[in-house]
Amino acid sequence: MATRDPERPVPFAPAARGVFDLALEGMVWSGRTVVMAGLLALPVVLAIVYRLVLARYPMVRLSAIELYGWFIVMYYLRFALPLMALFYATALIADEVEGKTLTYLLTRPIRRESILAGKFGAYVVTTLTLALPAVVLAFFTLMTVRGGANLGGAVPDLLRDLGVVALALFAYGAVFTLLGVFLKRPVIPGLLFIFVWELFLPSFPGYIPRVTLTAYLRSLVRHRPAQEGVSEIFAQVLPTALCLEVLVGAVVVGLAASAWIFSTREYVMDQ
Amino acid sequence: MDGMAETPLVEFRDLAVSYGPIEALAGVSGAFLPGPTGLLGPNGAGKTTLLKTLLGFLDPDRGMINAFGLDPTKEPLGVRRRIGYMPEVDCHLPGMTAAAFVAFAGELSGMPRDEAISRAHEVLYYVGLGEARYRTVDTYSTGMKQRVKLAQALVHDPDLLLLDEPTNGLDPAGRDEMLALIRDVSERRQMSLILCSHLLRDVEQVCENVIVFNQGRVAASGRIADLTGPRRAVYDVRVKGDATAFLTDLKDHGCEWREGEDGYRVTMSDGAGPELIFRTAREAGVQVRFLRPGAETLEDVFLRALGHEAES
Amino acid sequence: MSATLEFVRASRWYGQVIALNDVTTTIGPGVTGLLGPNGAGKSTFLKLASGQLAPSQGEVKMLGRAAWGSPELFHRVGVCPEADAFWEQLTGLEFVTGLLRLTGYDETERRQRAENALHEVALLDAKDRKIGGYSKGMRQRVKMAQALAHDPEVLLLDEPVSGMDPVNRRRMVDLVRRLGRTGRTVVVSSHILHEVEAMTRRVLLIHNGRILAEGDVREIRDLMDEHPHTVALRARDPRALARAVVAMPHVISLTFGAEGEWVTVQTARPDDLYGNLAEAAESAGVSEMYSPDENLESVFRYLVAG
Amino acid sequence: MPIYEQTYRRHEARGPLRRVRFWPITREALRLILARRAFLILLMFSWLPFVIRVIQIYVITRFPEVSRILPVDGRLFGDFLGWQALFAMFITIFAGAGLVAGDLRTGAILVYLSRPLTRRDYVLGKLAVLLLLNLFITLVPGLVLYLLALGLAPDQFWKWSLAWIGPAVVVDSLVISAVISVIALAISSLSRSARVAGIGFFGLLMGLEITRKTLYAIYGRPETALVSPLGALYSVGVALFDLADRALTLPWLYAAAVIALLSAACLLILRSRVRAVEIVQ
Repeated sequence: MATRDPERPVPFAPAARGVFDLALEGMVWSGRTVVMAGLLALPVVLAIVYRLVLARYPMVRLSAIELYGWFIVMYYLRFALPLMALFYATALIADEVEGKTLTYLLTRPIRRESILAGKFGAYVVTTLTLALPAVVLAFFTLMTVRGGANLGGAVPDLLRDLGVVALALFAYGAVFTLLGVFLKRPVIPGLLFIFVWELFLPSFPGYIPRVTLTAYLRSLVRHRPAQEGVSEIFAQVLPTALCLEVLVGAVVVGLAASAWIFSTREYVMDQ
Repeated sequence: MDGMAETPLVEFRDLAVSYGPIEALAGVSGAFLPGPTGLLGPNGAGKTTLLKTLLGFLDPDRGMINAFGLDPTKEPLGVRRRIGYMPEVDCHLPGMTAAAFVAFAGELSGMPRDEAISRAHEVLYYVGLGEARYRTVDTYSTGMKQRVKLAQALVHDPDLLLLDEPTNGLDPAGRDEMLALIRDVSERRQMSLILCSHLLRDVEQVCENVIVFNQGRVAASGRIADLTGPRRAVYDVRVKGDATAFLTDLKDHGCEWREGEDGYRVTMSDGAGPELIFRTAREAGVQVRFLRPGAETLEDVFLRALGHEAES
Repeated sequence: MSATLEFVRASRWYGQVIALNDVTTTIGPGVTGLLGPNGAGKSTFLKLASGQLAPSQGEVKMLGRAAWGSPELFHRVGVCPEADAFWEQLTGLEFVTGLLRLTGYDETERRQRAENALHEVALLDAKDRKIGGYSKGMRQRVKMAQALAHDPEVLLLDEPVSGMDPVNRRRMVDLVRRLGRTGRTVVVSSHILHEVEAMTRRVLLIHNGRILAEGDVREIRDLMDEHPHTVALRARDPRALARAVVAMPHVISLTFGAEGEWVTVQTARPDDLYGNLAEAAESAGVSEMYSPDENLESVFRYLVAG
Repeated sequence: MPIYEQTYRRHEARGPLRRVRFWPITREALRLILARRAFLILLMFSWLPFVIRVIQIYVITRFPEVSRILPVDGRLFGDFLGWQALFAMFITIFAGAGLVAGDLRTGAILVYLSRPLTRRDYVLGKLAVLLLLNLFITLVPGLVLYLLALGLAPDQFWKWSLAWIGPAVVVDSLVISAVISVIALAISSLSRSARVAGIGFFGLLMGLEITRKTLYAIYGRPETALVSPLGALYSVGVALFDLADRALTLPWLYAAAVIALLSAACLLILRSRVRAVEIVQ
């Protein structure tokens, strides 16, 4: 490592890496991660039940591939990933403020951007190591049903889904990081965002779905599970290029805004 | 408070209480007589555990405890009704004004609402928070929060007050006023209390009897006067001017000295009186500004009882 | 005495509450005691000095650079916050090495420095235990360890000994005095007067966000001496004592206590009274003498009353 | 030495302990939560569906033929209460996440438990807060809607065959309010941070709800509703108002059993978590 230069703050990368390790330690081994792992593993359990029961109760209305598609769109993209992002990302800074441990980081020779970067890095690593294996497990559990003839063909689907899952975690992560840095009590607004904004608006006609992340994420995935009622009629599919542009844009803008707010805000931790 | 044998308010014999694997109290016995009693010991010595067992929060592993003749594990409500508890932790309810909070505490103690409200105002005036009683407790300074905690312990006029580190985090002015308040509650209002603290001077200023705890055992107990009776004449001295010559002269005269809480603690050589101090001061050219016969303070009792370097 | 820390007409308010009001002072090497009741502005003063807050008005300079917005200062500044807050699942060693990493040290040097710091605060044997299991005194000491592990020139300590029992308090007082003697600039805030007096002579009295008095404690006490003092004395022969005292020029009044042993004297020039009281005290057998106006607490209360 | 007036008298009244010991807890908590503007806004929005339904009933009375498309019968109330359940979740989380978690974190629980109060009083007091708030957005609008319907459209409503709707509204509202309140309180007691409790509550309820939908999508059997508390709640609604939702039409006894089991589990959690001393393992 370069020798320490007392005239300038510690360079961005090593500082972020230091915050990353500290944050990862606290984030991964907390009891909450067990809860989140449970949340992500639920589809795998259902997939296993589906396989076992299939032998004795074959009249199922969803084939294995359809069920897998249902999980990706209905479970992961619209529920588990946003909730996990809300759970971790709003707390990146809020936990340190509430626990009054932020002072230790603010009194180190590092720029505040590297604190946020280190924390967001820890968020990404934690959530990816939890989410990706769950999706892969669900995929293989379902795809190996009835001799797995079509397994080879479906793998590109899996890779695409893993990409979209990662993108979703980044996008929702950036949005909720911003929410966590901006609002004192980000949870209720976050829940309203997930269970009202992202749940209902994507099924509206016209341009309205474009203000939600779900519409873009859903368009990137090739699965089109049967949705009930009205949302069936208006489900739009947006061009892939546009979706990638918007999602990556959301990540960049979200993180930049969070970094700016975090760097200029004073944290008064009264006694 | 004459010395005739009064029935103790609280009695405990061979009491052992543990939190999971940690044995907080390892068989302690003792009693709290009416009037003020000190409960002394370093942080984590088991003082708070005893208070919480008394309130029926913890079930003892073995041994007996009773308050006002009731067993807290069997009749916690009966015991708690007659106890006012001032916990060590901040325990106000966010968003509530002091008046509303203290009245609420009164109601929780079984008082009818309007009686609780009028009592709350009366008690808040008594603890000196008269003007600030309509502000929310979050805006209070640490000193004022301590007084609100005392008020919520007093509002239902208990027979026994449990004060857990009442002067914690207070500045000198705040500490003196809180201790004056506690002395007033105990002397003028005839309310018995247990003052649980690790600050020695506080206990000295309020209580006659003390029980010293350490690592879950009773290290010493009895009247403070007996525990700290002076063996050799000891004086607390403060001088104005350069004290080094004065101190070395004292050593030559066979006295020992060490740095005390406020000034030097001089242990006189046998037979020597305070005149030696004045004479040595005059010869060393310093002014004696403060002289007080310092009985062995509780700190000495404390250290001796704990075997000196107890890691706390 | 080069100024390590400089406040130039610095003020700070939160909404309408003025926390620090037009403060100008300079602090150099050695230990400086920051003294004031709770809520007087001590914490705000330290937060401005450590760049955690920007002044609403005026300037706060640390080592020649604006404190706010210059993170590089923390290579040379160590801060011990007041809150009892930790990452409970880390061990003492992990806590200090983790923070040293954010100060730019590499693996080996981090571990070495962390162990030295833990040794300095007598926590080396507890280095592998989780902070969650530490006692109050040990937590306060590991907080000090992270502040001094990178050998900073400046140390800002916010109530380092509050809530500690005598054994730990004395250990911390000695540590601060040792740090002060090595030429570092140490600012210690506290509301417990005799602790600060034990650590240093140089004191900054702060109240309602303003600097009330500044300088050597004795200077402040001498300032006190220009004002009338009442002195209470208990003597074997109070009448003899009274006869001697009455002859002194600046005695204003003299009263006898109810039980007869006590004599209370009020004097315009306390220095004179104490100066030539020694013979009379010796012959009259004075065994107790105190004056409510005599300790730092009274200095404080007197100046605060204003 | 500060001088204190002699107003402080020893308070002699030692009346018997009031029977209803928990009420002050409820009253004060309500007073505090209703003082928060954001909460009042949320409460206002929760009454939006009520306004829509009133318009619907009014339109039907003016243009009777409309009632063929939008019939005014049990289904109107069933759907209405279904929507209110979602609002109830947000209201409950806003008010309830910190109800117990906050006390456990700040140690304020000592204020309660050092008093002549049992842990049961404490739980009842806190539960009543959520129950009343939820009933305010389910039972109250539901009954008002029913009376309004009777008043505005007596010809269609004043029929013996529709007389069961009133009691059905009461039962459904009580079930929704009670279940959501007790689950939220139990989850609030499981954590020391209101944030975690809030997210945990939604994660659990919505997660199980999606599981139910998945299982139904696969097996098409209504019994799958028993997997999710919300599913059980909706099934009760479907049964009471015979709504046309095949995924949730199952004998109401099963749903009632699941709900009873769930509530008992929550009360057990509360009993073990609400204590004055943190048992440190």
